[in-house]
Amino acid sequence: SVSDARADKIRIALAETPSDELAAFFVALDRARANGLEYEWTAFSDEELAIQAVLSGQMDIGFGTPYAAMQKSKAPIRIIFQLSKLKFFPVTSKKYGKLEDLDGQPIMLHSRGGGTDSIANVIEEKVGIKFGTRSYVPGSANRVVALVAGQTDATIVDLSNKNKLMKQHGDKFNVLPMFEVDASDEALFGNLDWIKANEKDVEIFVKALLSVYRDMAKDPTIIRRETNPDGPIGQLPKEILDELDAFYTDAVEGGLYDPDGGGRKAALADMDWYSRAGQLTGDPSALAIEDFWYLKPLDAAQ
Amino acid sequence: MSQTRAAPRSTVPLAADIAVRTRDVSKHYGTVEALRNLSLDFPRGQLTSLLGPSGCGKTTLLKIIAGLIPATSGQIEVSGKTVTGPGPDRAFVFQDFALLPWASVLRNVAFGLELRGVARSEREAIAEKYIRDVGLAGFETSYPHQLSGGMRQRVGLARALSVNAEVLLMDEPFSAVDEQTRRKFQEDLLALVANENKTFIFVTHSIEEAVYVSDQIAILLPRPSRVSEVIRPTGIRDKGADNIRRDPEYLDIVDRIWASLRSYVE
Amino acid sequence: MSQTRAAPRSTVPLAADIAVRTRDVSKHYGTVEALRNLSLDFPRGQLTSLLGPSGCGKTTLLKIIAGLIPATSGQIEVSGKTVTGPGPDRAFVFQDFALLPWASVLRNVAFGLELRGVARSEREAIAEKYIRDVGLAGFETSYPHQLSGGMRQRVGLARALSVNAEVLLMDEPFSAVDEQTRRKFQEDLLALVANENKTFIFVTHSIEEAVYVSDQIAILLPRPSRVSEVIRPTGIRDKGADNIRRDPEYLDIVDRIWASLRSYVE
Amino acid sequence: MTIFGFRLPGMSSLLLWGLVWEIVGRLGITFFVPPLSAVFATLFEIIGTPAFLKALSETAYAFGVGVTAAIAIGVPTGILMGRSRLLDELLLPWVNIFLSAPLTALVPVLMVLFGFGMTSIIITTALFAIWIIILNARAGVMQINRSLVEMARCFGASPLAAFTKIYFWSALPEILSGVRIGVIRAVKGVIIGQLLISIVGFGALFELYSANFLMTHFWAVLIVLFAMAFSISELLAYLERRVSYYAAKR
Amino acid sequence: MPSRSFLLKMLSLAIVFGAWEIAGRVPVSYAFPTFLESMRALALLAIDGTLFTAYAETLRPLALGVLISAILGIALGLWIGLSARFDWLFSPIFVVMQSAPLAALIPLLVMAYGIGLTSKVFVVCIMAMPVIVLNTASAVRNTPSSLTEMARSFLGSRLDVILKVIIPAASPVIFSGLRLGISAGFIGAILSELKITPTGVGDIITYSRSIADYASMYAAIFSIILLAVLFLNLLEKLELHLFRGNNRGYVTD
Ligand SMILES: Nc1ncnc2c1ncn2[C@@H]1O[C@H](COP(=O)(O)OP(=O)(O)OP(=O)(O)O)[C@@H](O)[C@H]1O
Ligand SMILES: Nc1ncnc2c1ncn2[C@@H]1O[C@H](COP(=O)(O)OP(=O)(O)OP(=O)(O)O)[C@@H](O)[C@H]1O
Ligand SMILES: [Mg+2]
Ligand SMILES: [Mg+2]
Repeated sequence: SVSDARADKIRIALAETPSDELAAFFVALDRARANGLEYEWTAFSDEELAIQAVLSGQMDIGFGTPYAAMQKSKAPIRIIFQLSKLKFFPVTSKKYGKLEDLDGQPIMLHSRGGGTDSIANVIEEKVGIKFGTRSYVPGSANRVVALVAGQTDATIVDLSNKNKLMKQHGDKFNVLPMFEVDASDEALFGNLDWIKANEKDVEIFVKALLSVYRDMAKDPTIIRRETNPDGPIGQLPKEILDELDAFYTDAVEGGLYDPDGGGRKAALADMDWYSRAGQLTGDPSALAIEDFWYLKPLDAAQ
Repeated sequence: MSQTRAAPRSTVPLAADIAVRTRDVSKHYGTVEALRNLSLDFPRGQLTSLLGPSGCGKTTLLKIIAGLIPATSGQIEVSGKTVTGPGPDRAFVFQDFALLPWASVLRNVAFGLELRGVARSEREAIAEKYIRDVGLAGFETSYPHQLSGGMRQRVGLARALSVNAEVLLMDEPFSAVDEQTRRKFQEDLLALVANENKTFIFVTHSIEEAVYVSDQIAILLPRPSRVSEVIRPTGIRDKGADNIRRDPEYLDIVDRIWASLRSYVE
Repeated sequence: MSQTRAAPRSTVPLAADIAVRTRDVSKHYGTVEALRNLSLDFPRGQLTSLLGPSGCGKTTLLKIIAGLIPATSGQIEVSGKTVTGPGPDRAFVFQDFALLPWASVLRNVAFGLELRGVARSEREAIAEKYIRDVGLAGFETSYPHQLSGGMRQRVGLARALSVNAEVLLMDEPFSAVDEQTRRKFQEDLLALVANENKTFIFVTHSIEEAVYVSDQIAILLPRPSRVSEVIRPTGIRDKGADNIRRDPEYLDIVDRIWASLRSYVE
Repeated sequence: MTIFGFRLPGMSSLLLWGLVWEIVGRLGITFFVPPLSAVFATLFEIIGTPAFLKALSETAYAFGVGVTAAIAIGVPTGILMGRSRLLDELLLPWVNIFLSAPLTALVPVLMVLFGFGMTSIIITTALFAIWIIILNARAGVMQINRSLVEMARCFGASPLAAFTKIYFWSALPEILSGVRIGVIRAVKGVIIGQLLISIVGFGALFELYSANFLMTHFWAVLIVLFAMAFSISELLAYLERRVSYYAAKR
Repeated sequence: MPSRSFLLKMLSLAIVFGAWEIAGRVPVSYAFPTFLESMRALALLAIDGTLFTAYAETLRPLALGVLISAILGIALGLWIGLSARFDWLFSPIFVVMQSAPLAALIPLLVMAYGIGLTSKVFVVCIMAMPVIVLNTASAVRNTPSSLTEMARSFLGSRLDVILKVIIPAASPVIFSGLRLGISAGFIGAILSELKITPTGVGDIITYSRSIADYASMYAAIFSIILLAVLFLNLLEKLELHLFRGNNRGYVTD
């Protein structure tokens, strides 16, 4: 019956409104639905809300990297899939040519304690510099605007905004070379109790995600082609849809998506990264993967 | 000095005929003492006027009888029952008219009946009659702000009359009405007193009016108010409205009241 | 019938002494015609009463003279100058008191002076004097809602007196005031007329009051209002307030006015 | 406003402002003010799309329910508070707190208490509207002419009759202006709810368009929203005008 | 009876905080701290000075914006209420401003006015001004006509009538507009700190949320509300002080 079907639906908490970056995810959802997964989704304005929604049991699966919440909260939250890597790029005006030049210089970041903030922390540690004042402007797009408007000389932006910026104003700005990062930007997580109670659904879901990520690695244009024209992505303005192919080509090329869904490698990278970034406390080597990741569905899907 | 002269008890009718009785009523507004131990009986079927300097507490007494404000101490009985709040046996004509600014004259006059749940057609028929009686025919659909002061007052009067209450509490009901209309109203009032056994409690500042319409006149002292004297003018009304102005008996009573009022002012 | 009898022109003083002059004033409120071609002169240093049925347009006429509302047609002159708006030469006592609810009695009385830019200490001294004059000493710090109707009216009166205007427009200024106080005010009024050469335009419903205080009485017809008759009672005042009530001359004038008012009511 | 004896409708000045907008847009001063004509072109393009209709219905639903609840609860509460000292002393501090509290900061608490779905959005909407409605109704009652109340009691008005026939009408001008302000605030509330709680309805469209710098799209949705706020505010302003004949004469 | 009203206030506070404590202990959600935890976090924030530096940051755009909105808003409101022409021309603007979904507009503001104080003050003004203007205007229109007539007859200049009659008569509604405006200003200040640049209290909220320190987050929220309430109480005192006679008490008294 209808009501039974409802009860079986898994509730997914997105951390942003459906847009180009979520197109691959929705393609995977469509594939999962074809295999019998019933779902509904809600978009939240940021990942903290998605985390809170899962913490309070109002949502089953969420988007984000809830390491702080996993360590501090009593709820058994676990990550099951890495959706994207922390691919951010230090972009600056022509004043600077390498990371070392930024020693003592002001930088503009997303928000205190956020992803770009932790990148800045790790840069400081690895390169051995100290940034000057950190100012915060949420949204890569907004920071690009600030950069173009000359309100800052250095910031850290995401892949697609970096590409847009360089395409339009490549002559005025530098992308500083940076070390590889394997840690997660977005991951899929849920309450362990719920995951175990819904093992089958979770496996269908992870399997669909993995298949999409693998197909996409071979041919990024499948995302545009497989996008359901009546779905939330298909309904986006033409201006955005037209950019999808370029976006995913760039993303795959830039290594934004791990075709293996992260797994142990990502877990270790995350633990290391988020300890350095200050989100996890305690000795990194003492942290156990099982406290943060639940690998069974991913292993099953491989 | 007549300040403490008691009301001439012997002329008051039997207890059974007392419609409204106040006993040792006191009222304080914060530090202002408006009434102090005021006792007064209002015989049924008669018209009692309250005369007294402005601010002495006449409105206050009327409102206490109406059950609108509680007395600080003392007791009020209407037809033998202690007053605890407003009741259908009493209707009020307000000094400041108290009209609904958003309602037409017709609705305002019918409002007392509306509150008593009288059906619309019926109450409007009654209201129309009283609107005609007070000389406002043709203004049924006007709003209060389109009326002159005297016309507004008459609306309030018509409203009080239309509910047909036993006791009518009238707070300077004719103060803004012109002399001719006032005279007509006085006649109407006397007719009501004579024919319908209604009890009127009437506040006025006009000694002449009080003498002309009253069965008894209570003269109040200035704040804190008590009854200084009760006067029962008799036999004046029979002489006809047109002649009494020159009637020596009438003029004597007016002078007596005037003297009494004056005695404590100076 | 005296409906169209013209005012007895010959008794009116010379043009130079006319303080306020209205010429063919008409006023329409939408479809209601309040005044029609009303012409009347108000001699300087005299008190003119307006008598007429309620709703006939007395308030309207006063407001037009005050410059508060425009006449639909016709002309008003004060001291020879055409009225286009309110002026310092005129002060108004409002029928509905128009007190500021948020201001104390003292501030309300001083408000006219405040608007004229009189310094605080000075205007409060003046206001205090007038508060005493109208018998409200002790209530300086009260707010209007703590006063009785008559006390509020006296606040409005004190405010108008305190600005010391040449022409005083008084809309039923004593209607809520008790007889004794009223009598006192009437005396004060007469003293002002006699000593200070002020011009009063006075609306009242009391024929007796009009006869007692007026130099001339204008009787107005019901809506649309014109002047039906101008009466100049003379020599009455000299007889003293206490005696005139029984004075045949006084009673004759009252009767004449009464007859005149009545003639068109019936 | 009348020109040459002809009464201009209340909001007709918007045409003038629209013209100013068009000119600014054409001058190309900043990229985020596109010409109004371009905005309308986009508006007609997107207005029939399922995404738009879904957003409209989601927004209208949350708004409608929230506002109705705010009025239905707010007006009686305000009137009762103006009438009764006890109730007022109990509730006024809270009304003031919620009125002055930055509701945006409270949204996270709402989400915890009422979930992350429509309920919270509706409650946010209602919370944006209700306090001013309460406070205005209360203010209206507080300055009611006492004689009217006494008159009604004297003629035997039941509490309900006094409530509906005296208090309500006497406070109506204030109530209406409270409702008008409340409703307009609710428009803001529904969007904030949709942006901060879960991204649905117009909130989602705004987020999407502004993140992708689709300015004409952005303004097109904004215009729909303004139109919504306007028609409601005009309706209430019309009602206010109908009671204005006694508002200054109470 | 101040003690009674004080007791009532204490009682209702106790009920609400008690309910909060219980809800936190149940817990309603893992992200919902108890009252006592939040208070402890607040104390910590206060002791290490974070709270005060944060407020120094937050209050600047807030105070500036509120001040501008109050002065300009009341002036514009008066003007709109008094002049039909001005009403026609400008009141639609404020209706628009009032319904503008600011949260969505903020990114645009950032582009227009940068990330500094200007755009934050601007946000506060957009939030605070419309309600002040519209409330003032409607109160002005409802001034009892007999009072304005009186003032005119006593030769009040236009300015006198406005200052001494219209404003006091309209003051209850103007003040309720001010209250709303200021509260909206608080919303604007917080929104701009959440959305433009996380500084001040907005920063405490976002940061403690991102490190899942919910007690601190609630402590920050609590402190804003407290501040807003204190501020508005002050405003109420001012109103009572300025227009004492306007307070006619309760109908039931
Ligand atoms: N604002 C208004 N709108 C419409 N009609 C009005 C208005 N003001 C007065 N009127 C009408 O004009 C006429 C005269 O009113 P006005 O107040 O001048 O009478 P008045 O002589 O002062 O009466 P009263 O002695 O009762 O005070 C009345 O019939 C009244 O209905
Ligand atoms: N609400 C109130 N608060 C404080 N004092 C009041 C209040 N109402 C009346 N008073 C005071 O009580 C006294 C009596 O007032 P009341 O209205 O009964 O007088 P009144 O005899 O009707 O006078 P008037 O003839 O002028 O109408 C006055 O001194 C007045 O100041
Ligand atoms: Mg009285
Ligand atoms: Mg009049």
